[in-house]
Amino acid sequence: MRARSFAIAGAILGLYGLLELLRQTGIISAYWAQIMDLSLIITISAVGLSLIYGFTGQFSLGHAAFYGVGAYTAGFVSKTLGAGAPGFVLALVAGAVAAGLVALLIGLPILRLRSDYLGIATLGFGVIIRVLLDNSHKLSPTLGGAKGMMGVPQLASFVWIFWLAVGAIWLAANLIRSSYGRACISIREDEVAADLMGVNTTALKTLAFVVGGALAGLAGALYAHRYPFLHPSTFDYLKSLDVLLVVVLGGLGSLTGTVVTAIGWVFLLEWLRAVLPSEYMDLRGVVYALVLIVLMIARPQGLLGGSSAKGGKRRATA
Amino acid sequence: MKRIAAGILAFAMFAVAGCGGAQLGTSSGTGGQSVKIGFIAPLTGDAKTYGESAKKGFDLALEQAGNKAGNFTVAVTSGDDRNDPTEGVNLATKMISQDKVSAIVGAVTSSVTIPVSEVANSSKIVMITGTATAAKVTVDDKGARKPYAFRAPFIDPFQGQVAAKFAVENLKVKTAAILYDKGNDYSIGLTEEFQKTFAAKGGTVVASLSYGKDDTDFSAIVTNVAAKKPDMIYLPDYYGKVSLIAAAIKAKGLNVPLVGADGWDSNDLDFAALAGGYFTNHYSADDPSPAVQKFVKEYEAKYKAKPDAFAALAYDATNMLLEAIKQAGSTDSEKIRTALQGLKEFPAVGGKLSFDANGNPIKAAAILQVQANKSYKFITSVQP
Amino acid sequence: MVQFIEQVINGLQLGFVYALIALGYTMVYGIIRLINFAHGDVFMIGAFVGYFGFAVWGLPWPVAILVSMAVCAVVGMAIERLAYRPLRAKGAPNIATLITAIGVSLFIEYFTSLKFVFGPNYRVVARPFAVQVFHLGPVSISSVQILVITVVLVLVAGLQYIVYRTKVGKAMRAVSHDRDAARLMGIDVDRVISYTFAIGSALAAAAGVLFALAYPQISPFMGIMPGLKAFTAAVLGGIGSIPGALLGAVLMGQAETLTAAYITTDFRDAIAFGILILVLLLRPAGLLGKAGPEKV
Amino acid sequence: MPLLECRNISRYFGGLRAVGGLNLTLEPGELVGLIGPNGAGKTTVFNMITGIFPPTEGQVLLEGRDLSGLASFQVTQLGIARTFQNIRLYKEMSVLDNVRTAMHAGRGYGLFDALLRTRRFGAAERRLTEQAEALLERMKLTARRDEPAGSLPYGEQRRLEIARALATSPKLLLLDEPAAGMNPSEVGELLELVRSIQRDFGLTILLIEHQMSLVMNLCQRLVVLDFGEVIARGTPAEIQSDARVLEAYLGKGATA
Repeated sequence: MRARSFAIAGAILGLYGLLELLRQTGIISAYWAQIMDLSLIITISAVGLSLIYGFTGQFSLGHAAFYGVGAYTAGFVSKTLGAGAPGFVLALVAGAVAAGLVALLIGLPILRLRSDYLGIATLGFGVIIRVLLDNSHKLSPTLGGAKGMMGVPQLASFVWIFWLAVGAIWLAANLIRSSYGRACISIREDEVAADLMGVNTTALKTLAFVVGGALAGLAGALYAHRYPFLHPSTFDYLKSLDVLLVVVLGGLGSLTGTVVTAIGWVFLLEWLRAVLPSEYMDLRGVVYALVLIVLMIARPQGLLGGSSAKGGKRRATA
Repeated sequence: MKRIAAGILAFAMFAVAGCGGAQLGTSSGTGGQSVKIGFIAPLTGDAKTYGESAKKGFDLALEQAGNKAGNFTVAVTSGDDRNDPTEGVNLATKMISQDKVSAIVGAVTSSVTIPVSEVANSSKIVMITGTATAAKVTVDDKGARKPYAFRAPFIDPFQGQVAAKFAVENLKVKTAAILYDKGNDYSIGLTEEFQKTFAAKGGTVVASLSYGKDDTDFSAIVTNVAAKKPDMIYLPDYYGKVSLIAAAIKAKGLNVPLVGADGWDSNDLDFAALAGGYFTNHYSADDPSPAVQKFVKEYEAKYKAKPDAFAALAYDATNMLLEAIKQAGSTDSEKIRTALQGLKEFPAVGGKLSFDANGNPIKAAAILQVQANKSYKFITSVQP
Repeated sequence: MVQFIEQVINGLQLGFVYALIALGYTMVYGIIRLINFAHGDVFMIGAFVGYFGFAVWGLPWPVAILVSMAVCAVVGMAIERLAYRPLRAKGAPNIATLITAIGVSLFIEYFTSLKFVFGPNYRVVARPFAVQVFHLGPVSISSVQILVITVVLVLVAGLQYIVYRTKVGKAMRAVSHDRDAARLMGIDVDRVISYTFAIGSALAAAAGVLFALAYPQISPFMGIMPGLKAFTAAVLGGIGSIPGALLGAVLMGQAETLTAAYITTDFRDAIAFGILILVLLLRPAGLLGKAGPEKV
Repeated sequence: MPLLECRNISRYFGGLRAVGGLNLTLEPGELVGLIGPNGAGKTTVFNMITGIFPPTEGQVLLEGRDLSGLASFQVTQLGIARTFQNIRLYKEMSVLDNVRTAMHAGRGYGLFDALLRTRRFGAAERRLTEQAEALLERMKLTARRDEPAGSLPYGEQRRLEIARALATSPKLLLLDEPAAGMNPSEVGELLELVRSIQRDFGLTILLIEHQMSLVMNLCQRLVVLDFGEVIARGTPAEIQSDARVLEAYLGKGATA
């Protein structure tokens, strides 16, 4: 067990070293470096939704709102404190904490709702956050409102993004492979039964929602320091569907699936940009929708997800 | 084991994707006598129609120039930003680092053009937008010029000032109501400036009401406006929304002059509802200047449709860039920048253009009146 | 006071359009417990077909409404048949069907915005009649408002007749009450569900045409917001309940118009969805709905 | 002190009375059967005791402590576990994880131990896994340890439900029709199993069952419900000869 952990850690360190080398030498261009960073940012956010929906079964259509709260909070903190590593770290923490707090405030009341109603309530929450971002300049002119926010120092380098993504995945994996994770999955499987087996379902649903929201907030905070302009449209409720699609495609209850799909998804879109003639660009949306429908009808458990029970094959005494 | 395999697959995919892209990147380079230009516009998504118009203007300008800028053959790489700031950054980064463009024309909307200008400016690549009117396209957060960012349209504040001046001096109105989109920086920018200038000239804004980008029912705010009995209504928004609001105003039986901005300039405007309304624009198709006549005639011949403001401005932006490359005689971005900044009285559709210290054009605004027969009548020209 | 009455009439016009959309949501939810996300897009198709009817093919507007209703009835049945029924046959979980519905919604939006379908542009709708403004004392009311309110009342009366006086209606009520029992009684459940989609979609189509007449501009993405707000109205009134949908829609119309008129327009959508979340939390069964305990 | 005391509990669903004025006392170590025709309100009694649908009137006390106002998971943590008439396992989870999940309340580590994989986490997880494996061994499910619960045959699913309930370390075990759908030989095995777990875990058991052979052989005492009310109490022998019970069953033509 221990040997395997070291092997994985070594492999990740090696991968980082290789990628960093390729980036520094320019073999990976600034463009692909940017896409790589974006894919990792999306991964962090998708891992958050995977915890909320994939593992705990709480259907959320408002994930982009947490992403936005994280981005704006971090941007505000960073802009106020000015460039510098301490300010940056503080901004990242603030972004994650703010999104987590919002998740707590909204989650406590609405997580009582079941499946489809919860989806609609979170969608409504997403619309509300979008409207608030549009009017955010009334709170502080720094936030810019509908005019958008610029001037956030671009401090999120690859070393930050890579290791924070690894850290987020590691924490999520640890959470899932613990009694907390099993309790979350039991809620997804049968909430009433979980309750009757002594699982405090409200607390665990809220936990998953807060951790998932905080991860989205962290992703947003990184985005704010990697992309020079924040605009409410980036955090529109329709963007929540993108993350949902990643989690569903990756397979509900499969963390590996989520990570692979998130990275693959971002690269696939860029690849399509290169190969698809512009007159067929319009078809992208149609294909996207068809993939979702056909997938749901043919393989509701997701493209890569099998039965999540396969996790039981591992000894938990890692 | 399966999980480990999947994990390795993920990382492998990641690395391969990165390197695969890298190969593409190194293979592209600049040829001897050619110059690469990037074009960024929303070709899909909610701003698609603006992007398509801009692309038509861009294409026409290149075609007229025979795909040449001076002695250089122009190679174009264009991309769709879906009106998404994230995509805009990705695209600009791609064009600069991968395609090695010398300059970028675009983007179309301000929310994408601002981040694109940030990327272009920090990479020292010239960028000129045809249509983005937000002040922060060419200046940074603290108001300092981004030296590599230029634009062809006048900025939001100017149009707002002109409209207010025209309303007070020519229409002789005393009170005005404003309806604007609270989620649209263009609409907000115009509103703020109109309000300021209108008040400074002795007018009173009796109502300033906002709506959202998805709103279609304006009966409530129009009823409120009607109760205030304004002498005129200012509608600083794009043609889609303006058409709906004008229809609601008409249904309410409210009969006062409507005034707007260049966003009205489109074939899809509701001419019946807006007939008699005035708006500020970059040019008038009736203008006898050769630049305007050449543009309008050839545009109609090529696309079998009348040009709108997006097409005209993208056309101007492209022409100015081509001229700057020609004068610079180089594909070096720094030299192009110097040449562009130094352009004097360039004969464009929008008038004889020069750039001010902030990369904004110094030009006059035309006031046009909407006619029921789907055309515009030139009323007057207002100098800055 | 005069202004207030006019605002209430504005709200009625909006609320009545929402009501027609909300009825479709509530009927479908009542019968298969699905939030049919694509319903707002059927409404959009209805608006386009109606527009083609009176503006392009030159039909009289009442005929255009009927044609649009017929087309959308078929569209609604097709959506149910192709996308939802396979999932139902598999016994897929609720959420899988909901995600499919989101997919169908996106598909319709992107597909219809292709150039050879409706195209991405806004279209300005030229009304087939001149708008007249009537003055009842100091209060002004437009012919469009009268038209919308009248047509909606007629259609709701028709629906009431179908649901309570016809065989199809009885079967619908039976399936909605207990699907398995209805099947045992020899009711062809799939066919009844199909009819429900047809009727709901036809009403949405009528709403679409009226919407296009009242707010004369149509585009492939026009269905999203009215759809969500009508859904909110259905939840507010008590989803599954037809009178509830009407009540909820009228209240939504008033809430939206009156906040826009007297409080703020900045937070219009936020207020609509704030209401939704509050209703879900405080009275999930809605104003006229009945709550039932979950079977353990 | 009795282990469980139901004092005059009633439950209404929208004006309809499911159970009315039920009194029930269980002494530690008892094995009591709750029988009655379909729809008599037996499962409702379980639901009231476990707090899913708290009694509309009356109180439930566990070892003298009033359970009113407690959530189901709290009731479970105080020592009441149950199985379900229509099996409610976590179908996608492995057999082992089904059992380990029920030990969540006694996991012995906190969130940060889990997130950071502390030493305490490792030790506690090892302990949980060993305990769960012991339970599986006891229920003859060891061979199925890593299979998804949903793939098990019916009889094994029933046994897994009992294993899962035992994993919550209950004092009182509520079994809701554990023999439903079993063949006679399986019922015989179940009878032995229930007896042995009662003895080994020192449990008090309340059992709903339709299989009369099981009830009569297993229970020391029976309570008969009809239309939400107790119509008879007594030893199996007394109940078998009770006229009202016969009428309740035979009068309705239900199978006994």
